[in-house]
Amino acid sequence: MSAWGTPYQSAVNAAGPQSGRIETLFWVFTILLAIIFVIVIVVLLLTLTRRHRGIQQEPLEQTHIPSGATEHRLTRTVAAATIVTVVVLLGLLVASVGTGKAISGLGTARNGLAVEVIGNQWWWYVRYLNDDASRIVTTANEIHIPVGRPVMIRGTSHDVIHSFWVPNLNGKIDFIPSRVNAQWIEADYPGRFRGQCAEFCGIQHAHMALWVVAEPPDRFEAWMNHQLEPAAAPSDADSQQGQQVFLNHACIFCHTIAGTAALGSAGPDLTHFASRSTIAAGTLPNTKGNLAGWIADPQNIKPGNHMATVALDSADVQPLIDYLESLK
Amino acid sequence: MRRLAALTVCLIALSACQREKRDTRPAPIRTAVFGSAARESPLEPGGQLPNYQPSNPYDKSAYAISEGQRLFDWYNCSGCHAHGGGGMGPPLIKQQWIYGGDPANLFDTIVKGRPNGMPTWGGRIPDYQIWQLVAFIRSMNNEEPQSATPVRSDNIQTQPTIRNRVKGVTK
Amino acid sequence: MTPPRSIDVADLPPFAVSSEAPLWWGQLFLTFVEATMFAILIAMYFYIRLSMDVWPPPGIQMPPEVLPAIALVLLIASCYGSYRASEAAKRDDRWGMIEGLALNLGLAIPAVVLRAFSWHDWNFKWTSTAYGSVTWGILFLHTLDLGADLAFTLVLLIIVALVRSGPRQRLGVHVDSIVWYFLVAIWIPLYVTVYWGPHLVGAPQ
Amino acid sequence: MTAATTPSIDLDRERASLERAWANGRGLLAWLSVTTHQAIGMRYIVTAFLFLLAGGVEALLMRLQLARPDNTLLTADKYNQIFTVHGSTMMFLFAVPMMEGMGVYLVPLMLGTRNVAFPRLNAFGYWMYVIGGLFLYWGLFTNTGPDVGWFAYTPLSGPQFSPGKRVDVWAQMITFTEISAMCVAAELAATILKMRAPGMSLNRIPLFCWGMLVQSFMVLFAMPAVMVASNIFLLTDRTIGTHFSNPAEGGDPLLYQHVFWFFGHPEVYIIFIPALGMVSAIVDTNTRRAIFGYPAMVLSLVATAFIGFGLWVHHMFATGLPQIGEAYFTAASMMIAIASGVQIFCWLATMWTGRIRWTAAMHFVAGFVFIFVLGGLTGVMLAAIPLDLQVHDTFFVVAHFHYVLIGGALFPLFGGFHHWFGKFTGRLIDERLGKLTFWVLFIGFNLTFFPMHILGLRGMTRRIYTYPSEMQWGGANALATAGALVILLGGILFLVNVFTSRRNGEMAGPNPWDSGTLEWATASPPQNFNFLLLPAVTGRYPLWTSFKERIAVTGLRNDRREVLVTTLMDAEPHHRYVLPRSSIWPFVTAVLITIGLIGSVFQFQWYYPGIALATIGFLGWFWPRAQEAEP
Repeated sequence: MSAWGTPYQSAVNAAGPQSGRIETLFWVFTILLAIIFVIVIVVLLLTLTRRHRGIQQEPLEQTHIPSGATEHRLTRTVAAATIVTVVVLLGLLVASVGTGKAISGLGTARNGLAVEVIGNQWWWYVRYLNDDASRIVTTANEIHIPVGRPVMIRGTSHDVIHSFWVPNLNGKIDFIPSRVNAQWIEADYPGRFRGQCAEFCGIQHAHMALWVVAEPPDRFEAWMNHQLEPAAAPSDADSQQGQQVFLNHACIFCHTIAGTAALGSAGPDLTHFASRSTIAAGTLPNTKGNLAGWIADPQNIKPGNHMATVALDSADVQPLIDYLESLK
Repeated sequence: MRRLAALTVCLIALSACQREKRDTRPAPIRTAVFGSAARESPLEPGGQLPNYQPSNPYDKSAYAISEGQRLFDWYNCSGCHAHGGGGMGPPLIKQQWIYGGDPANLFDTIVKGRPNGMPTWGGRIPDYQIWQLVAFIRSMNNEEPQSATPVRSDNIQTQPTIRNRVKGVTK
Repeated sequence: MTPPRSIDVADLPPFAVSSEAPLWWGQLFLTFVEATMFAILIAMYFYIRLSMDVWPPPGIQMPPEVLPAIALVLLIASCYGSYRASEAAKRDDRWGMIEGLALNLGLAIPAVVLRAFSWHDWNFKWTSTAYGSVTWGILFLHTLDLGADLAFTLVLLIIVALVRSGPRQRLGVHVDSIVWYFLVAIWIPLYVTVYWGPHLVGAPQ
Repeated sequence: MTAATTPSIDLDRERASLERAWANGRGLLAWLSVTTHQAIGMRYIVTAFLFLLAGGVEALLMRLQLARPDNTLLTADKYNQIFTVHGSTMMFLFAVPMMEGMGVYLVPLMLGTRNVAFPRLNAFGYWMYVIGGLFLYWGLFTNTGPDVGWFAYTPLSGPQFSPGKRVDVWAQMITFTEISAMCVAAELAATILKMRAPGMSLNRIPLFCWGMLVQSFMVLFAMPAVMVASNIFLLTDRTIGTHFSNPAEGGDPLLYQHVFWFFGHPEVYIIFIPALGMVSAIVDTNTRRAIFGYPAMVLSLVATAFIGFGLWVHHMFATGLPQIGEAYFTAASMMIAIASGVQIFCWLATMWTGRIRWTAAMHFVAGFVFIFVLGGLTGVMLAAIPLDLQVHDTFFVVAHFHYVLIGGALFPLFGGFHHWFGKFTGRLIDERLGKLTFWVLFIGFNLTFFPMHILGLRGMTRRIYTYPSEMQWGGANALATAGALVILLGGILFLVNVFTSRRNGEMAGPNPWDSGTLEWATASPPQNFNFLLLPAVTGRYPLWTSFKERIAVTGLRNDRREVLVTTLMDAEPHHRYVLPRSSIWPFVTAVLITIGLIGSVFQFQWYYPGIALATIGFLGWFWPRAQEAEP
C-alpha cells in the first residue's frame, strides 16, 4: 500500500480516541454503503441483461405501458426500496450524531493540556498555555503531546483562514481570523503524526505542514522543561559570529531567540530551532545543508513565502548555520 | 483597421503584465550605485551626466504594493507613522514631503534614516523590500495606479470576539 | 400530412393585458431575484449586528425618523398611481394610463428626493464599519432599483403620451405596476431594518 | 378544448409564409441579431463545449503537475490560477450554460411552440455569457487569472491578501454569467408555464421540461446569493472599501461563506436536475415504455430543489458553528439521498419492464447510474459530520463531487448528445463509435477519480500544487493522471464522431428512435418556426398515439412570429401572442453594459458612464418601432 500514502498522515490509521471513533464510523458507513452499491449495480446489470420473460406478451411497441398488474408490482417494489433507504439512512444518521456527541464529550472531563495554535501564511505558531506565565512555551510547526492525556488545540489565524488537520488524531478545525475554534486531540501511543493545512490559504498552501509528536509523559515533561530554557549561548567563536550575523541582519525583525535581542514575532520562534525536525513548516528535514539552501534562497523552495531573501556575505553563511543548528 | 485591432489587443494584454507580475525572487537591483537621490553637491566628475533618477523596479506592481503593506506592519513602521496618518512620526499621506516624495527620495529616506527619529534601515532589511515599502507609501498617496492599489487593509483585531462550540473551552 | 383533427385559435384575442401574458410571469420571476437579494441583505444586517457590541457603532448617528417616514407614505401612495395606470391599460384608456403614470411619478419622485435628503445628512459612509457597509448597501441597491423603474416609467409615460399606446405599451404599463408594487412592498421590511433596526436591536455605547 | 375536423390547409403556402416570417437573414449583422431559440441554444451548447475543452485542458495540466511528487511543470502561482479557472469554468462557463443551452434548444420543441417566451432576452443572455467567459480567459492569459479558488473565501480574496485585479476579474465574470443564467431561467420558466401545447397540463410535461422548470426556479432563488457574494460583498470590499468581511470593523469572513454556499450548494442541483430530465428522456425512448412513477419523479425533483436550499452549512462543518443545527443539516443532506434514490429506483423499474434498445445513449445512462450512485453514497458519508471533518477539503471530496457532477451531469449530457444528435444536425451519430467513446470515458473516469478516495483518506489535501515524495502519494496520483489521459482519448473520440457523423452520418428523419415526445414531431434539424402546425396533445407521449388521434392547432397567423399562450395548469388556449423579430439591440446592450462592468473593475468611476450606456441600450431595445406589426 505504500503507493497509496503513509500511515502517519492518514484518517484510517487512527491513533487516538477521537479519530478511532471516526474510523469506526467510517467503516460502518463504508461497509453498509458498499453493500447498497453492490445491490444497486447487480439490479442494474440484471435489468440490462434479463430477457423480459414476464412481459413478453405485452405489445410494448404499441401500448408503451405494461399491464396494470406489472405496474402494481413495480409500485410495491419501489416503495419497499424507498422505505429500506429511509431506514438505512435513519440508522446512519443516528450513528453519525452519536459519534459526534461521543467525540465532543471526550477530553472535557479529565485534566487536559491547552495548546494555542495560530495559523499564519504559511506556518503554525504554537504556544503551550499555562496559568503560570513562566511556564508558557512558544514554538512553531511542531507540537509535542503526552500520550494518554487529552490536549485542547485552541486556534485562530493572523491572516487568512487556515484549517488544522492531523488526521491520525482528529478531524479538521478551521482557524478563522477574529474567531477562536478548538478541538481535543489525544494520542493512544507514542508516535509522530503529520498534519497539514486543509483550507486553501494562498500561494504556498501546499507547504504548510506540522508534526505532532506523541511521547510518554516523562519524556514530554523533559521536552517541556528544556523548551522553557532560554536559547543556548554560542559556545565557540564560530557560533558567536553566527549570532552576530543573526542580530545584525533582517532576521531579528521577524524571529525571536529568547535570551537575545531578537524579539520579532512575524516568523517562527527560533529559540530551540535545532530541536525541531523540519524547517519551513514541514517542507524540508532540518539539516545544515537544507538550512543553508533555505536561508540563501527561500523563494526557491517555497516561492511566494514571506521569508526575506537576505543578502549575506559568503563568509557569514556557515557561522549563521552553525549557530542556528546549535539552538537545541 | 486590423492593425488597430491587433494593437489594441496587445495593449490590453500588456496593461496587465506590469500590475500582475509577481517577482517572488528579487532580481538584483541597481540601488547600491547611488548613495543619495537628494544631491548634496552640484559637481560631477567627468562632466555633466544625464540626470540619473533611479526608478522603482516595483513601480505599478500590485504584488509589491501588497508586500510593502505587509512589511509596513512587520517592520513596525505603523508604530510611528500609524496607517499613514502619522503619530510620533510625520504622516505619510500628504502633499509636501520634507525630503522629497519621488521614489528615489523615499528610498533614500528609508535607507539612510532622517534626523529626529527615522532609523537607518539600509543594510538591515534587503533593498528590494525597501522598494516594496516605497511602492506602498506611494500607493497610499494615490501615486500608484488605482488598479494596483489595495482599497483597504484588514486590520485584524487582536481580541477575537466569538466563542466556539467545543465543551470545556471557557475563554 | 395534417392531423385529422384540429383546434382553431383564430378567434382568440391576439394579445392579453393581464396575468395571462408571459411577460407578466417573466417580470414576476425577476422580482423573485430581487426579493432573494434583499432578503439576503436583511439577513446580513442582523448577522453583522450579532458580531458588534455597540449598534450603531460609536460615532455613527441614529437614523433620521421624519423624512424617511414621509417618504415611505409617499411611496405607498404612489402605488395608487400604478394601480390606476394598470387598470386603465386593461381598459385601453390612454388618458387613464397617462394620469396614472404621472400620479405614480409625481408621488414617487418626491419620495426619492426626500430619501436622498435624509441620506445626504448621514455622518457615515460605506467605509465606516460593517454597519455602514450594509446600511449603504441596502439603501443604494433599493434606490438604484427605484431609479431604474422610475426611469422606465418615465419612458413609458413619454411613449404612451407621445408615441403609441398599443397592446405592447399597455402590457408594459400593466407589468410595470407589478414591479412597482414589489419595490414598494420590499421597501417596508428594508425600511424597518435600516431606520428602525438601530432602535429595535440597537445597543447603545 | 374541442377539436374539430381539420380544414384543408395548403401546407406549402403555410411553410413559405412561416419561412419568411422566421427568416434570420444573412450577413454579420443578421448573425448578431438572431433570436431564434435553436440558433441561440446551439450557440450555448457549442460555446459551453469549447469551455469544457478549456477546463479539460486545465484539468489535464493539473493532473500532469500532480503525477509525481515535487513536480515543477507548473509554478505554485500558475497552478493556483489554473485550478481556480478550472473550477470556475466548469461551474459557471460549462455546466450551467450547457444545461441552459440544451433547455433553450429542446424546451420549446418539447412543449410544441415556436420559440421561448422572450427571444431577445435569450439573445442578450447568451452575449453576456460569452463576454463573461472571454473576460475570465483574458485574465488567465494576461497573468490576471484568479488564484483563490472558485469559492474565493474572504479574507484570502479580500483587498489585503489578493493584490491586483485577479479576484475582481473572477467576481465580475460571475456577474456576467449570473445575468445570463437568470435571463434564461426567467424565460424558460415563463415558456414552460405559459406556452405549452394545448392539452399539455402540468402532469403531462416531459420530465426534461420539469427538470428545466425546477432548475429555473432554483436559479432565480440561488443566483442572487452569488451576486450578493461576488458583487456586493467581494467587489465592493475590494474596490470601494466596504467592510463586509473585515472583522476589525464588525464584518465577518464567515458571512461570505454563508452567502456563497447558499448559492453554491443549490448550484450542484442546478447542474444535475436538468441532467436527470435527460436521463428520463433517454430511458423512456429506449425502453419503449412510459416512464414509471412520473408523479414520484416530479416530486423528487421538486423536493431536491427545496431541500437543496437547506444544506449550505454542510460545506462549513469545519468552521466551528454551534452544534445545535448540525444534526438538522446532516438529516437534510441525507434526505437528498432519498429523493435521488426514488428516481434511481423508478428508472430501474422502467428498464426492468421495458424493452431495452441498447444504444450509445443507454450506455451513458447505465454508466450514469453506476457513477452517480457511488458519488451519492460518498455524499451520504460527507453528510455525517465526524466523517466530513476528516475528509473535508481532501481528495476524497474531489473524488466525491466529480463522481456526482461528471457522473450525474456529464454522462447524461453525453447520453443526451448521442440521443438528440440526429435532431440537432439531421444526421445520426455513429453508434459504434459512440459506445466506444462511452467505454473509454467510463474507464478513464473511474481510473482518474476512484484512487482519489483513497488519497483523501490517506491525508492528501485539496488545492496543493505539489507534495513531497515522503508522503508516498505518487503511485495513486500517477494512476489518476493516466486515467485523465484516457479521458482525453475519450474526448477526442467524441469529437471525431461528431465531425464525421455530421458529414457522413445516416439521415435521421423526424423521429429516428420512435420517441414519444414532441421534439421528434418535426423535421431534423427543426426549421426556425419548429412546427408547421403547432401540435395539441392528449397524453404524456403524443407521438405514441396513433396518427388518427393527433390534433393540430390552426388559425395562428403565419405572416409574423405568432405563438399560442395557454393557461397555467391545464394548458387551455388563452390568447395569441406575437414574438419580436430579430434585433441587434440585445447584442448592443450587452456590449454597452460590458463597458461599465469591466471598466468599473479597474477604475470605479466607470460605473457612472456604464449606467448611462446601459440606459441607452435598453431604450434602443424597448423603443416601439413602426415596422413591428402591432397585434
